[in-house]
Amino acid sequence: MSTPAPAVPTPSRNTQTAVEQGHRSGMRGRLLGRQPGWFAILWRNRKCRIGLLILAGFVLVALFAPVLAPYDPRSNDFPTSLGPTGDHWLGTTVQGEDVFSQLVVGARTSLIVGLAAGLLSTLVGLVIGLTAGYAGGWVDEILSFLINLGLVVPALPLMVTLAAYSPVRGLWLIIFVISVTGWAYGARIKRSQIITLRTRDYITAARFAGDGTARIIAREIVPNMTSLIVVGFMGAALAAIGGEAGLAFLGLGDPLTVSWGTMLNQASLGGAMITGQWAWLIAPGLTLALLITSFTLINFGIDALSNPHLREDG
Amino acid sequence: MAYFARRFAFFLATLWAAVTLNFLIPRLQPGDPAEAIVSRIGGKGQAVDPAQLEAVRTMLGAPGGNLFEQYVRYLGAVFSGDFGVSYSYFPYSVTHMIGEALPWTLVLVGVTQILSFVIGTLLGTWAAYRRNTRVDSVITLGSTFVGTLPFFWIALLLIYVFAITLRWFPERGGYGGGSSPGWNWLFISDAFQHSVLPGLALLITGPIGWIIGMRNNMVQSLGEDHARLAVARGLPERRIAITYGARIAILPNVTGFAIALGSILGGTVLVETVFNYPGMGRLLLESVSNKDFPLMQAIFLFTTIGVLIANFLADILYGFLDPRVRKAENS
Amino acid sequence: MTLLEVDQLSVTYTPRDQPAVRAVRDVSFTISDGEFVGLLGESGCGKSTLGNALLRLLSPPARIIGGRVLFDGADLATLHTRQLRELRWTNLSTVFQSSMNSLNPVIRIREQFADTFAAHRVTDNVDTRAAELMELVSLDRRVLRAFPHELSGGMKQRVALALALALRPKLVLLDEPTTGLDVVVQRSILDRLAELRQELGFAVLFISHDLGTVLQMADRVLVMYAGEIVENRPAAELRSDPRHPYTRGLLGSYADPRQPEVRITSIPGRTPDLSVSHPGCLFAPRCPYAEDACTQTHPALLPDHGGLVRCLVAQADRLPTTPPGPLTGATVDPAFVATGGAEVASISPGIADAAGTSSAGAAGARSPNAGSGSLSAADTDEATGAGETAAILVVHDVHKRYTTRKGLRTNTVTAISGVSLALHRGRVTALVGQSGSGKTTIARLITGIERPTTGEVRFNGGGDGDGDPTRVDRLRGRALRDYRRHVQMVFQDPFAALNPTRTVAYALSRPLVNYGGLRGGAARDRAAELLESVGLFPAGQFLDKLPHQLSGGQRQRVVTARALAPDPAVLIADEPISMLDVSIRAEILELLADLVRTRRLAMLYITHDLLSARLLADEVLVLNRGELVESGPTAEVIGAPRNDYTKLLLDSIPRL
Amino acid sequence: TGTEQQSSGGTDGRVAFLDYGDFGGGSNPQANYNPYLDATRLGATDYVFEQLVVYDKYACEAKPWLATEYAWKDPKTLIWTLREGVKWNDGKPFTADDVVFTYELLKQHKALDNTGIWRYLSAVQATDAKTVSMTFGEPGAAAFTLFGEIKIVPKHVWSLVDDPVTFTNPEKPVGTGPFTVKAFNPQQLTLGRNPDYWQADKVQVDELRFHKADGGGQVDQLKLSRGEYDHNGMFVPDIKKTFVDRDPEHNHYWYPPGGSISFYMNLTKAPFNDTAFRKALLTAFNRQEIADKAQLGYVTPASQTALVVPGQAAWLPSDIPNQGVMGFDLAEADAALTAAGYPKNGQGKRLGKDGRPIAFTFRTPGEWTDWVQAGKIIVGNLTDLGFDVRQEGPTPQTYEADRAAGNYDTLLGVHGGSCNMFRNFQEPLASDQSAPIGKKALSNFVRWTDPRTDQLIETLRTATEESAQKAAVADLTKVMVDEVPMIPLWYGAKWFQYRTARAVGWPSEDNPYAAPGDNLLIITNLKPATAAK
Ligand SMILES: Nc1ncnc2c1ncn2[C@@H]1O[C@H](COP(=O)(O)OP(=O)(O)OP(=O)(O)O)[C@@H](O)[C@H]1O
Ligand SMILES: Nc1ncnc2c1ncn2[C@@H]1O[C@H](COP(=O)(O)OP(=O)(O)OP(=O)(O)O)[C@@H](O)[C@H]1O
Ligand SMILES: [Mg+2]
Ligand SMILES: [Mg+2]
Repeated sequence: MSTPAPAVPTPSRNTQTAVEQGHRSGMRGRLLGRQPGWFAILWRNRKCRIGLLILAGFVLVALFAPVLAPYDPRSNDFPTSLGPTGDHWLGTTVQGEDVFSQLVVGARTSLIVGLAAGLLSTLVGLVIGLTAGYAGGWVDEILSFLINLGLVVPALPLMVTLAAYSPVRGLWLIIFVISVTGWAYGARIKRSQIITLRTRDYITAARFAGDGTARIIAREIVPNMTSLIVVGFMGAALAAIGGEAGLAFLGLGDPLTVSWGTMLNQASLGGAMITGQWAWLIAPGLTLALLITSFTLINFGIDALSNPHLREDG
Repeated sequence: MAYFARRFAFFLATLWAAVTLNFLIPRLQPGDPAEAIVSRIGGKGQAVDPAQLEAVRTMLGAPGGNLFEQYVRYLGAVFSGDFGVSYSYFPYSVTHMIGEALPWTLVLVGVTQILSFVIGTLLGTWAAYRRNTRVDSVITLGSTFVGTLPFFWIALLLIYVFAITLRWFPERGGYGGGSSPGWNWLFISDAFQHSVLPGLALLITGPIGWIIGMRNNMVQSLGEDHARLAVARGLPERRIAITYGARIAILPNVTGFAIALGSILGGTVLVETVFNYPGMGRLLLESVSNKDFPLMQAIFLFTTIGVLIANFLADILYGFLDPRVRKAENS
Repeated sequence: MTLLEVDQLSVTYTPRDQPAVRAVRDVSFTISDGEFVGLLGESGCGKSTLGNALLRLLSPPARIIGGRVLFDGADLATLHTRQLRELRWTNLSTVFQSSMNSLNPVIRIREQFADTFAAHRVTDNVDTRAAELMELVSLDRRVLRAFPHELSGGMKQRVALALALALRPKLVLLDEPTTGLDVVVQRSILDRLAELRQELGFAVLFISHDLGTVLQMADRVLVMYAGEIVENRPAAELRSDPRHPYTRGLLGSYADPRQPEVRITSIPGRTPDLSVSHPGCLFAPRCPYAEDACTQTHPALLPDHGGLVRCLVAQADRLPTTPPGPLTGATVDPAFVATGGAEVASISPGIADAAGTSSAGAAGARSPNAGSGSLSAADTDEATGAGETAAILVVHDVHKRYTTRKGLRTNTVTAISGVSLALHRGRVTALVGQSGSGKTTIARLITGIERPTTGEVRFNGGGDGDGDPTRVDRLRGRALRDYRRHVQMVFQDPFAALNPTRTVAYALSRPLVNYGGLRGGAARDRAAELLESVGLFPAGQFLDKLPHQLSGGQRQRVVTARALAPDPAVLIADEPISMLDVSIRAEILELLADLVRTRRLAMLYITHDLLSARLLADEVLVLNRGELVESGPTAEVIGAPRNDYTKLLLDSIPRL
Repeated sequence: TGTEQQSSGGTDGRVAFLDYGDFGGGSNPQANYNPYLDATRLGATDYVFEQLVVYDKYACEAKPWLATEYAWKDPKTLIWTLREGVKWNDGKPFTADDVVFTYELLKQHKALDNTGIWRYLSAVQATDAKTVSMTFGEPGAAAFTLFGEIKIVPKHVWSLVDDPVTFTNPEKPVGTGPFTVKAFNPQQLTLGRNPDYWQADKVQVDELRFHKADGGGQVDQLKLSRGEYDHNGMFVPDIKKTFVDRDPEHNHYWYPPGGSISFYMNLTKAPFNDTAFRKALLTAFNRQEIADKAQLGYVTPASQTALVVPGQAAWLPSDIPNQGVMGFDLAEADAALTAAGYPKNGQGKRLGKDGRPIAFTFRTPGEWTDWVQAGKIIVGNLTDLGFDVRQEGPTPQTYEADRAAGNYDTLLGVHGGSCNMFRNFQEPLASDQSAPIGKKALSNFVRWTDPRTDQLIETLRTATEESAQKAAVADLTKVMVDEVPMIPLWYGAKWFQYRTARAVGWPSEDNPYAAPGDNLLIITNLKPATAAK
């Protein structure tokens, strides 16, 4: 059973490390069932492993985008509407920008959107779900109503409408809009989870031990929802990445940002189909699919962490 | 009964919230509807003539009175189906425009949604029935991969391949210029031809969610004791798969399906945009890019109400389908 | 004639993430036509797995790795699916462990019968036939029109039983068919089962860990331990002359509370890890009679004293003989006591822990409250003595009504009406009653989780002990927190009462930090002391463990330690042993008794298990539908019940 | 492609039909032939209704149309002589009553008066059946282009309409024009030749088919490049490759310049309030690169004079070099800035008069990608000069609101380009079009307030003689060059693609008889391709 060891145990701290290690492996074991470390489980699942590798690739590309991109993605010093050439692997845009550089830098945008919107909507969902589930009573009634409202309000039209009402168009707007439309599902799941957790004896016991509500939520409840939160985060991030691309494709994105969605939008407007610039049109779509696929694949593993039914599926 | 009463109360409350939000959002927005209309009428870059502005404002019956009075008037108007005049289709009313776009969306998206659900449920059932076999892997993995392809991108490719290169189907629009909308065979076949590609685009990605959901639910319910007992009782495999697996597994999908059906009203912005399909989605996007607030609001309200009604009906249906629900609600 | 023959059957679980578990090992036995065979064993010993293997219902990762199952001469393992399907239910039917989930929730009961008939081409009219079956299990035929969720647990279980008998099978496999049901309901179903068997004459394999029931109902008993059959013997002989040390241990942990003398013991240690191979006897580490050979040689199941037993010592006839009549105090196998097992009735402060380490087992410190016949007098003495000291907590004429909203209508449930009781320091008051009688509600009222609709809960122990009593029913916020410094609760389910993500040290330090003002190291030291005081030592070994690394008994002790951390004056223990195996129960009971004595706690012991009430309590209150129907000193109430309801409760206990 | 021969089979050797591009009305067009509802009417109104004069918007020349002549009786009175023999397409004769009715209609329904002609007019009367006189409150010549091109509607139809503002005129709109509405569905609008048209002989096309476009998306570009349109007016990326090269013999385009797109500085803020500073920036922008890169080479750099050259070159004063188009010379700009008191510091930062580095923002609507691209070049140039410039891309609404209220440092704006010289200068420069910061300015967004400019504009407004107008315009161009209220960078292009496979006679660079959009002029000049050969 491979438990990822805490970084570099120094000999002098050996005993303590051992304890810590035991403790952590316990934590992980719990979190994921009676299992070896979470990473090991994810890694052993073949789908998930592939997903992790792809994602790692994207993260690296995004991190080193400035180094990897051969040119400034917005520099339009090149001949326009080129097909793939040695200098421009995926050709140039109608404005003479290097498509490959845009693709590389676009990875950054997608990951940032995924991360930020995922975090934001997870956070909002968590706070609202937790409050509703824990407080109960009329607070719950109101928040549940909000959650249900958030669930029935159609997301894309709302995104489009919100994007239209806002005075500025930027990546953060997109992130905001996606979070606003994406929190409800997570909130509902977290609410129902917390409702089952709330009535657990150990929560009542914590109250008998004199702990306050905030502490109970933070220390007793949230740690038990970790896998739920992670799955929720992945789902939200995935939706956000797709959402950003869709909005950008509709022309509701931030044209100053290079993203795969804006690339597709511009490829579509810029006549990539007529000029036969296949690479320009296909590349952003495929990379987008690949990134989303990686998330989906990882989700298989994460689902398996919390749902033993899925674990046997290989 | 209590269950339905509760659902109905929720329905009314949400409806009210949606209508009110719709009232408030544009009012938080700076700017003057009359000005928006004038700048639409006059075209871009034209300096606005104050006299014209005033005339339009009078014509629109620009909002007067305090917020509450406006609100009451607005509620009255909404419930009598009067959403005002569309800026981008002036002088046509919002209701008229929605009436034009709705049938297209209803047919295209409605049919594909239902088909997606049916196909997805069948495939999901099949995968669960043959779980952990090759059929299962092909269905699950295949749909996972296809499901991640960007939707609009598939649409673009479809256009390129089938409309532009092969010229099998028209590349865009809901019908051709030659036919005239109506209940004649020419028009219907024309409209059908036009709907093939957008329908296909929707059908490629549509069933995925249902497949995965159905499969996982069913694997779960087949693992439960009552299904195992059914095996012990010597029931035929098929009967178990249907009554003890699919019959239960489909329940959680019903609400999702209802929401999907309800959101038909909003159209599918991306596909309709790519295919220039004259439905609600494109109307919405257009109203957005033209800042046609009355139209935008109305479409949004429509969509929300659609989902709400569908949701409400689904809840009721669910109450019949799943005897456990009413009980659960009560406790 | 032999109906079922199991020959060297072995089942292994090979989960992806864990080592393979050999859950059933080389099991062989037979069942004859019409025979009632009981299968007894602690939780996790492989009973259900064996049952599923017989039904060919194992699903991955479980797999039969050896052996045969012959039913009526046909090898179940090699039958074709179609043949198997025909054999199922017409010959071999079952009732599962969990009544909650064994019926399809979305179709009516009638359909489930119709299903079964259709599958086996029974041409009778479904309604008539199903109605007959309903009558058979004493259910109204209207039940047929219901959905499963509209039925109570007992009704569902009856339906399951009726379903099992629908095709008049030759063998019915009952896997703990009444677990989770109320004692009274349990009794009635089992009685009905016995009658039906008389009428219909089917054979039964009855799986249970409830020793009393198995002994009462079965013709022959199989005792299972760690996947093996360790003893196979007619029921009567098993009771009078148990040959396997494990069987003896089990018998020692059970007693009939109506007996004038009651004693129980626990089996120390834990069941072995089935994923590693053990060379010797699997029970050897826990066995008081273990010899050197036992750790080397794996015993075979061999004839012995008219049955079969898997024990080297027994086979060599070196077992100490024990007086007959194992179910009274006098018959407790002294061996267990000697090795540090707890003999609860004669309280010893030492508690056997997992490692089998024993503490200063100063036996003989007589319990004031339970046990042998001579105790009834002592009981009364103590009771009167305690009666003179002022009650520390008084519940006076409390009513509790719950209002449930059903949409627009409201519904009122009276959970408690007119209950009064008093708790005294150093005394245990047992609150018994069937499920739903309001026991937990009283606990919640006392601890301030809920407020009574009318009535008072007064607490006299705040501050220095004198001054005005605290009105518990009016406390909120901080005051409630302060109150709980004095009144703590031991939760019913040790698995639910500890946060799976928090260490023992954390759980224990919270009350210390909050009530004791201790910080960091000091809190940790104190936590360690508490652990040792509940018999978990060395404490350092437990402090940093997470709940899942502890056994049920260990968890229960941690929970108890936590409740003791603020040094409370009153302890409310809500069914603290209901989830535990019989062998652990004794251990916990002893701990509780010891605490009451050493700390002069006032304790309210809530249970539906009269045996434990008999062992622990000075006084018993019987609750029925929210009303106290009988109360008095333990021996009197249990020994000579006056109220019908109390009698019913007592009658539900198998008479041996 | 070999499609040239087949389809000129119209009657009498006319072109049977031509395929045109979009016909307006949004994505789901509704029948709307109200010629005054500019944004939502369908393109057909251009061909159904006519006006008194038709401007050639390229050379800014008025051509007599429904009126054969016009004459200023005095600076405040204009007499129109109407054409004889003109009939409405329902057979009724066109008379002076119709003209008067039309102008009165706009007077009563201000909402329809898009160009605000009743700001100038005081009365319109019919002197007889063929003569109409217009009187003005003040000399009216400056507004001629506005009221001369009002579409005339039939009194016998429109007088029966309840509310002309919401009248969509959906059934067989009655007009005097060369075409009538033949069929309409939201995908296609078909116009048929009006055989009774007063100059029917000049209309050589039997049918015009307008096709609903997807707003310049891929499919339309593709159809264009496949030769499926005889004429279209949309943005096409890389037009040479995607259109012309596909059929060089027939595929052509001509993108004449429209209004100027200029660098607007908020003149109420330092350092933009310093003329020397602004002048120094004249050579700071690489206009050619903007034209070539951001605008794909479809446009030309703009003249500092605010006139559209070469079309309006006749209005230029003779002493302006290179028609007022400024070069790009960073060194010169740098020197001029330093001389004006804005030196660079050690780190290469340009310092203001207060000694601190100059930092400001530059805005374009974020959705207008070509402007955003141009903005990049502009910001690059300014950065090279040591300015600290931040580019922002708000929504068009915010951009417009901030521009009107003066809440900006610098941004891009459009002005001029019309045939009305008065408006070309009045709108961006007159102080009555301005407003204090925070209040909405009508069109003088840079807030240029200069008595001399106001006076020149006034002169232009009231001048009836062309020479006087020219003098005033010349002086105004001097203001532009010397005082630099704004810096024009490039001309917006008017998109115009055409094919000569079926019809010839399209306006082009060689034969610029009309600007794109002068539909009546173009349709009366088209000839069948075969006949021309
Ligand atoms: N799916 C599984 N994977 C791995 N091990 C399992 C699985 N199911 C059961 N086991 C193991 O098999 C052993 C026997 O389990 P089984 O359910 O047969 O016990 P039991 O005697 O019926 O217990 P109980 O009285 O609690 O029902 C246990 O040790 C258990 O841990
Ligand atoms: N929160 C509540 N709302 C409504 N009714 C309740 C609530 N809590 C308890 N009841 C009802 O009060 C009665 C007594 O319940 P309680 O939990 O006290 O029984 P109990 O004796 O502890 O039963 P068990 O042995 O099953 O734990 C039951 O009928 C129950 O349905
Ligand atoms: Mg079991
Ligand atoms: Mg209880």
